Amino acid sequence: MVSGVGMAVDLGGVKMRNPINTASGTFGFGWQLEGFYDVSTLGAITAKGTSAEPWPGNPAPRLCEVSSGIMNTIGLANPGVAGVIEKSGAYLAELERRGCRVIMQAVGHTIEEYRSAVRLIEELAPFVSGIELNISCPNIARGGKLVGGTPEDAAEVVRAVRPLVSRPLLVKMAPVRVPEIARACEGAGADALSLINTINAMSIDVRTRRSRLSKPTGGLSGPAIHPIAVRMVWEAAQAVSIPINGIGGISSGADAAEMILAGATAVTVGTQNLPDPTAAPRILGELEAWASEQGVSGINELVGAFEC
Amino acid sequence: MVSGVGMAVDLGGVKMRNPINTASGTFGFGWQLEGFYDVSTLGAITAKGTSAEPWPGNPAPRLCEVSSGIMNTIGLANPGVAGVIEKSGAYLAELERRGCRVIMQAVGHTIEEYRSAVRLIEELAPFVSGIELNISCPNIARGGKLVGGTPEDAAEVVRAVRPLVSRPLLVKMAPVRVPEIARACEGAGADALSLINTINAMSIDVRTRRSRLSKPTGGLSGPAIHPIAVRMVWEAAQAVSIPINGIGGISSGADAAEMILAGATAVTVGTQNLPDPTAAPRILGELEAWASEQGVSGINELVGAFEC
Amino acid sequence: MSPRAPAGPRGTVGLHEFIVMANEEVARDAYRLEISSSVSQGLEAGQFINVAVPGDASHILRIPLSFSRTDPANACVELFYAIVGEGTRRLSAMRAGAVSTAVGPCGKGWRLPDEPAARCLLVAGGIGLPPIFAAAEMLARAGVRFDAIVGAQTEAKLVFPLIHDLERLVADDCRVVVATDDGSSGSKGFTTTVMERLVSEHAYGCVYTCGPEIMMRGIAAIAARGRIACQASLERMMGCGFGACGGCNVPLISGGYASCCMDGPVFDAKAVAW
Amino acid sequence: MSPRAPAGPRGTVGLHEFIVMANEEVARDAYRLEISSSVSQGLEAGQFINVAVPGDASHILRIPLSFSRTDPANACVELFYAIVGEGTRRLSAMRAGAVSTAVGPCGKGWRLPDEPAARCLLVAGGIGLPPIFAAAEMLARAGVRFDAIVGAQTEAKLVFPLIHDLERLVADDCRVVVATDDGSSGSKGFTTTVMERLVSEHAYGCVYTCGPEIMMRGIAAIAARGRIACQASLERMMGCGFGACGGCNVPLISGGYASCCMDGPVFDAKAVAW
Ligand SMILES: Cc1cc2nc3c(=O)[nH]c(=O)nc-3n(C[C@H](O)[C@H](O)[C@H](O)COP(=O)(O)OP(=O)(O)OC[C@H]3O[C@@H](n4cnc5c(N)ncnc54)[C@H](O)[C@@H]3O)c2cc1C
Ligand SMILES: Cc1cc2nc3c(=O)[nH]c(=O)nc-3n(C[C@H](O)[C@H](O)[C@H](O)COP(=O)(O)OP(=O)(O)OC[C@H]3O[C@@H](n4cnc5c(N)ncnc54)[C@H](O)[C@@H]3O)c2cc1C
Ligand SMILES: Cc1cc2nc3c(=O)[nH]c(=O)nc-3n(C[C@H](O)[C@H](O)[C@H](O)COP(=O)(O)O)c2cc1C
Ligand SMILES: Cc1cc2nc3c(=O)[nH]c(=O)nc-3n(C[C@H](O)[C@H](O)[C@H](O)COP(=O)(O)O)c2cc1C
Ligand code: FES
Ligand code: FES
Repeated sequence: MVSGVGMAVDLGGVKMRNPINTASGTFGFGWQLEGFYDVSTLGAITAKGTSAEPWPGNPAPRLCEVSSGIMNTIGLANPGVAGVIEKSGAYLAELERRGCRVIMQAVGHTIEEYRSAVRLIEELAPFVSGIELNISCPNIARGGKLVGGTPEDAAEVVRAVRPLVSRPLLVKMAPVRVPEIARACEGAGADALSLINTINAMSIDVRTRRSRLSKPTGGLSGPAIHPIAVRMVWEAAQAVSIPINGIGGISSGADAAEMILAGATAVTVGTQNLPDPTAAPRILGELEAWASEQGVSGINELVGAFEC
Repeated sequence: MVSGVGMAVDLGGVKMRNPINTASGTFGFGWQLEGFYDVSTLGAITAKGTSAEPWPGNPAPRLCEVSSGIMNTIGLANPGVAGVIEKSGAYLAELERRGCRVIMQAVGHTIEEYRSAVRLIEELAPFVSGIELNISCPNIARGGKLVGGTPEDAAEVVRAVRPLVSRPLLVKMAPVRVPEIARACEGAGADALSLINTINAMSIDVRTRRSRLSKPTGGLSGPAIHPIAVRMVWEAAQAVSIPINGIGGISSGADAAEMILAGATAVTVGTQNLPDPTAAPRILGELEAWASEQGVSGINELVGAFEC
Repeated sequence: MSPRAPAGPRGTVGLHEFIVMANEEVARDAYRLEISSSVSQGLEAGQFINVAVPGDASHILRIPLSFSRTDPANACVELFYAIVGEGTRRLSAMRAGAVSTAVGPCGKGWRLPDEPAARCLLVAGGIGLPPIFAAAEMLARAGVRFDAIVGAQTEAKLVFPLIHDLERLVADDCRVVVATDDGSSGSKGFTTTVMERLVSEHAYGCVYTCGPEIMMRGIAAIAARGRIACQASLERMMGCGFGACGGCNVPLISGGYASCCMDGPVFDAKAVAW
Repeated sequence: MSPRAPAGPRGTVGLHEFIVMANEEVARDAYRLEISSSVSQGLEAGQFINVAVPGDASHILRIPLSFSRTDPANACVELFYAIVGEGTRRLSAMRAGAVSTAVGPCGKGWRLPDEPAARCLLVAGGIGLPPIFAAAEMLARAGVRFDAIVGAQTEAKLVFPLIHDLERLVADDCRVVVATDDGSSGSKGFTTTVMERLVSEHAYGCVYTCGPEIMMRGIAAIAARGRIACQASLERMMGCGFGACGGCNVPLISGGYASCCMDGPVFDAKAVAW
C-alpha cells in the first residue's frame, strides 16, 4: 500500500490483510455491499448470526433511532446454516479466494443449538477462516437470560463448542462484566474475543406508552456506545492474552485507531455501514493514514499502544 | 398548576412538589442556577457528592465531548461537608423553606468515610430532606473497584450507614448488574434508588495516544446513555418495590416521561443543565403538558405505566 | 449463480451524489424536492432512494423516499415528502445548490398488470401519492387505462401540482377522484369508501396502492373480496435500504418475513399478513 | 450572606438570546463575530460568554468565548474566534440574522493595576488577542499606559483589524510589537523573547496575558523573575461556565484547584501552579 505501513494482522489465527472487519448483522452476507465497492479489499467480514435451523426473528418495528445511535430487535432472523450456504455460500467461498477472510457467526438458544450450528458450519462452509460464537443470545433454558451473561455460563458454552471447531474460534461477548467473562472465555478455549455486542436499551413512545420496537428492549449501537466499547476493549485486553476484535460505534479512522490503541488487533465496523455503505473502505484508508503519521512500520505496533 | 394534573410525588419519603430533581455534580449547590430561574420551582435538587473531609478531585482535563454526550473525571472534588455547609448551607436551608427539597449526597472511599460523611450531614445539615449515598466511588480497600459494584458490597455499605440516617436514604447506583444490586440495596434499607450514575467509558486522542481526560477512563453522561438508563430504571422498578429516581440523559419532557413510564417516581436532570441552564423548568413544563395530554389527574398514575 | 449486489433490471444499488435543484412547500408540511443525480439513471417506477440529510450527526439514518418522476436524460429526480419528524424537517431546510448523497436505486418497484387490457385502479393516501404517480406514468406509457383515487386528511394537505399532472395522464373515459377525511375538497370520507363505489362500477384488472398502512390494509381487503390483483407499496423503518441489516421486515401470509427494501417496497397485497 | 447566582460587579449570569450581525473571516481560520444581545449590558473586560451553536445535536456543549469590545448602548458584542474543531467550524457557518443563545456574563475579568501610574505590558498569543484588546480598552479608559506584544505563528494568522485598533489605543510613547514564529511579519520568534527585551527597557507595573498555556507559562515566569504583577486569562474545557459542574479546574500553588469559570478566567499568574 502507498503508506508503506504493514496492515496485515492475525486475529487469533484469522490472517487478515488489514484490520478492518464488518460486524455481524450489519453487512448481510457481504454481497449486498458489492455494488458500493470491492468487498475483498477488507480484512474480513463477519456474516449475520446463523442458527442450525431458520429463525424468523421478531415482528416489526425492528429498528428505531435514538441520539447518535440506533436500537434494534432483529431477533437474529436468519435462514439457518443450510439456507445461508445455499444462497450465499458460493459468494462467500469466492470472497475467501479473493483474499478477504470470512467469519461465520453461530447463534443458539441452548448449548445443543450452538453445537448443531457449529457442526453445520464446519460441514457446509469448510471454506471459512473462522467461526464466531455469539454468546449474547437469550438462553431459553434460563428464562431468556443471556447465554454468556455470567463467567460460568460463558465458559460453559465455549467449552461445549470448542472441540467441534477445527479453525479459529472467536467469542462475541455481551457488554457485561467484561474482564471476568473475557477471562472465562479465554480459559474455555477461545482464540480471540469480539466485543462489544449491542447494549440492552429501551425507547418508549410516550404518546402510546409502548416500546418503539416490537419488544420492550433492544440493542443500542452506533456512535453513542463508542466510548463505552473502547473502555471495554481496554479492560478485555488487560485481562487476557488472546487478541481482541474491537467493535462498537466505529465511524471514522480515529474511532478505529482508538480501539487499536486500547488493545484491539482487528476493528469491526457495524452500524456505520447502514447509512454509509462505503464506510469500511474509507475507515481503512483513514486508519492507514493515521498509522503512517504515527511513524510505525506495521499497524501491529500500535495495538495496545495507549499511554496511560 | 394550569394543567390541573397533580404533580407532587413522594420519593421514598422525600415529598416533592413535582418529579423534577437535578443530578449531583451537574447543579453545583443550587445557587449557581438562581440567575437563570427560581430554583425553588423544582421538586428537589441533589447537591454535589460530599465527603467528610475535602477532596481535591482530579487534575485537568476533567471533561471531554463525545457523540451526544460528555465524559468527566471530576473525581468528586468537593470542600467536605463542613466546607459545603459554610458556603452553601444557608442557601440550601432557605431553599427547603421555599418548598424545594434538598438532597445531600455522601461519598467515601471506605465504609468508615461514608459513615463520617453521613454523620456530618446529619449534624451540620439537619434541614435536608434526604441523604443520597453515592456507591459508585472507588473503594480504596479493594484496589479502586466500585464501592457498590457487586450486590454484596452494595448491601454492606448501605447497611453500614442506614442506622446513622434519620431521614429518607436514597442509594445512587452504578450502571452495573442493576436488578441484583437494586434488590441488595432495598434489602439493606434504602428508601429509594437513584439510577443511573455515569457509565465508565474511554476516549483517546489518537494523535498523542493519551486519554482525553487526566485519567484513562471517565464517566459518560448525556443523551447517548438515555436509552440504557431507561432500560436500567425499568429493570430496577421490576426488581424492587421502593421508588426509583430516574437519571440519565434526560434533555426533554419526553425523555423524562419515558423514565416515568419505565417506573421512575422522580426524574433527575443532569448533563443537560450544563449547556442549557433552564433545562429543568422547561422539562417540568413539558412533562406536565404530556401528563395532561395523557388525561391523568396525577403524574403518579403514569409511574410504570409502560405497556409491554 | 451466487448473488452479487442487489440489482434491479436497470442497475445495481450504489452511492450517488446529488445536488438540490429545488425544494419548496407545495401543500401543508409537504415539499417537492428536485435533485440532480446519476441515481436517476437506474430508477424504475416504485423503487426508492435513501437520502442523507447532512448537519446533525446525532441522527444517523438516511430517509427513504419514493419518487414521482425521473428524467434520466437530464439526470433529474422529482420527490415529494411530508415533514413528520426531525429528518424531514431538516431536509426541508436544504436549499437549491446543497449537496448530499443518495443510496439507490433501492428495492423492487411496480409490475405491469397481468392483463394489460383491463382498466386499473390507483389509490393514494397522503404522501403515498408520489409512487402512485410513478405507477400512473408507467401504466400510461404501457397504454394501460386507469382511474385514480387521491385521499388526504384535508384540502390543505392535497399535493395539487401532482394531482393536476395525474389528471393529464388518465384516459378520457377515466378519472381522478379526490377524497378528504373532512370533506374540504372532493368527496368526504376515506379512499376505501370511494373504492367500494368504483369497484361496483368497473371491473379492474389490478389495484396499485400507497398510503398509510391502515388504509392499504382496507384497500387490499376490498381488492381481495373482488378478486382483483393488488400491489401495495409498504413503508418500514429502514436501517440500510439494501438488504444488509434485516430491519425492514414485512410479515407474510405464508409465514416468516420478507424484506421491505429488497423484496419490496412493492408487494403483492395478498402475500402480506396485514 | 448566603451565595446566590454568580454575579459580577454589573450583573448576574443569565441566558441571553443573540442575533448574529456579522461573521466574517479576518485572518486564516480566524473570524470576527458581532452579535446583538442583552448580554452586552453586564460584560466586564476579561469576562466571557458561553455560546450555543445550533444544528448538530451530537455536540452538546457551548463554546466559551472572550470578547474584544462591547457596545452596551447598541447591545453589541464583538468576538473573535479561531476554527479549531467542529463547534467553531459550525459557528463560522452562522450567517447574519441567525439566532442562538449565550450564557453570560461569565467569570471574573481583568483587574486594574495596583499602581495606575506605572506602564503595563499586554501579551497576546494567537486567538488570545480579543481579551487582551478588552484589557487595553479598560486600561486606556483608566488612563493607564501600556505596551503590547501580539504574537502569532505566521502573518496569515494575525488578526490585523484588531491589531490596528490596538495601535490606536496605545499612548504616544508606547507601542505594539508584532512577533511571528516564522518571521513572516514583525519580529521573528516568540512573544517571550520580545518580552525579555521590553522588560529590560521599561519598568512595568503589571503584565496582562492571554494565549496558549505554554506561552502564558513563559510570560508568567519572566514576570515573576522581574517581580512584575501578572494577570493571565486561562482556558479550560467548560461544561457549564457558571460554577455548576467542576469541570474547569485550575491547579493552584497553594494546593487544590480554583474554578476557571468562577474564580477566573483571569488569574493572578503567581497563584497558578503552571
Ligand atoms: C420505501 C419508502 C418510501 C417512502 N417514500 C416516501 C415519500 O415518497 N414521501 C414521504 O414523505 N415519505 C416517504 N417515506 C417515509 C419517510 O421515509 C419517513 O417519513 C421519514 O423517514 C421520517 O423521517 P423523520 O426523521 O422526519 O421522522 P422521525 O422523527 O424519524 O419519525 C417520525 C415518524 O415517522 C415514522 N418513520 C420514520 N422513518 C420511517 C420510515 N422509514 N418509514 C415509515 N415510517 C417512518 C416514525 O416511526 C415516526 O412515527 C417512505 C418510506 C419508505 C420506507
Ligand atoms: C474562558 C475562555 C475564553 C475563550 N475565548 C476564546 C476566544 O475569544 N476566541 C477563541 O477562538 N477561542 C476562545 N476560547 C477557546 C474556545 O472556547 C475553543 O477553541 C472552542 O470551544 C473549541 O470548540 P470546537 O468545538 O471548535 O473544538 P473541539 O473539536 O471541541 O476541540 C478542538 C480543540 O480545542 C480544545 N478545546 C475545546 N474546547 C475548549 C475550551 N473550552 N477551552 C480550551 N480548549 C478547548 C480541545 O481540547 C481540542 O484540542 C476560549 C476558551 C475559554 C475557556
Ligand atoms: C441491525 C443489527 C443487527 C445485528 N445483528 C447481530 C448479529 O446477528 N450477531 C451479532 O453478534 N451482533 C449483531 N449486531 C451487533 C453488531 O454486530 C455490533 O456488535 C454492534 O452493533 C456494535 O457495533 P456498532 O456500534 O458499530 O454497530 C447487530 C447490530 C445491528 C445494528
Ligand atoms: C460533571 C459531572 C459531575 C458529576 N458528579 C457527580 C457526583 O458528584 N455524584 C454523583 O452521584 N453523580 C455525579 N455525576 C453523575 C450525574 O449525577 C448523573 O448520574 C449522570 O451524569 C447521568 O445523568 P445525565 O446523563 O443526565 O447527566 C456527575 C456527572 C457529571 C456530568
Ligand atoms: S433496511 Fe436494511 S435490510 Fe432492509
Ligand atoms: S465550567 Fe462548569 S464549573 Fe466551570
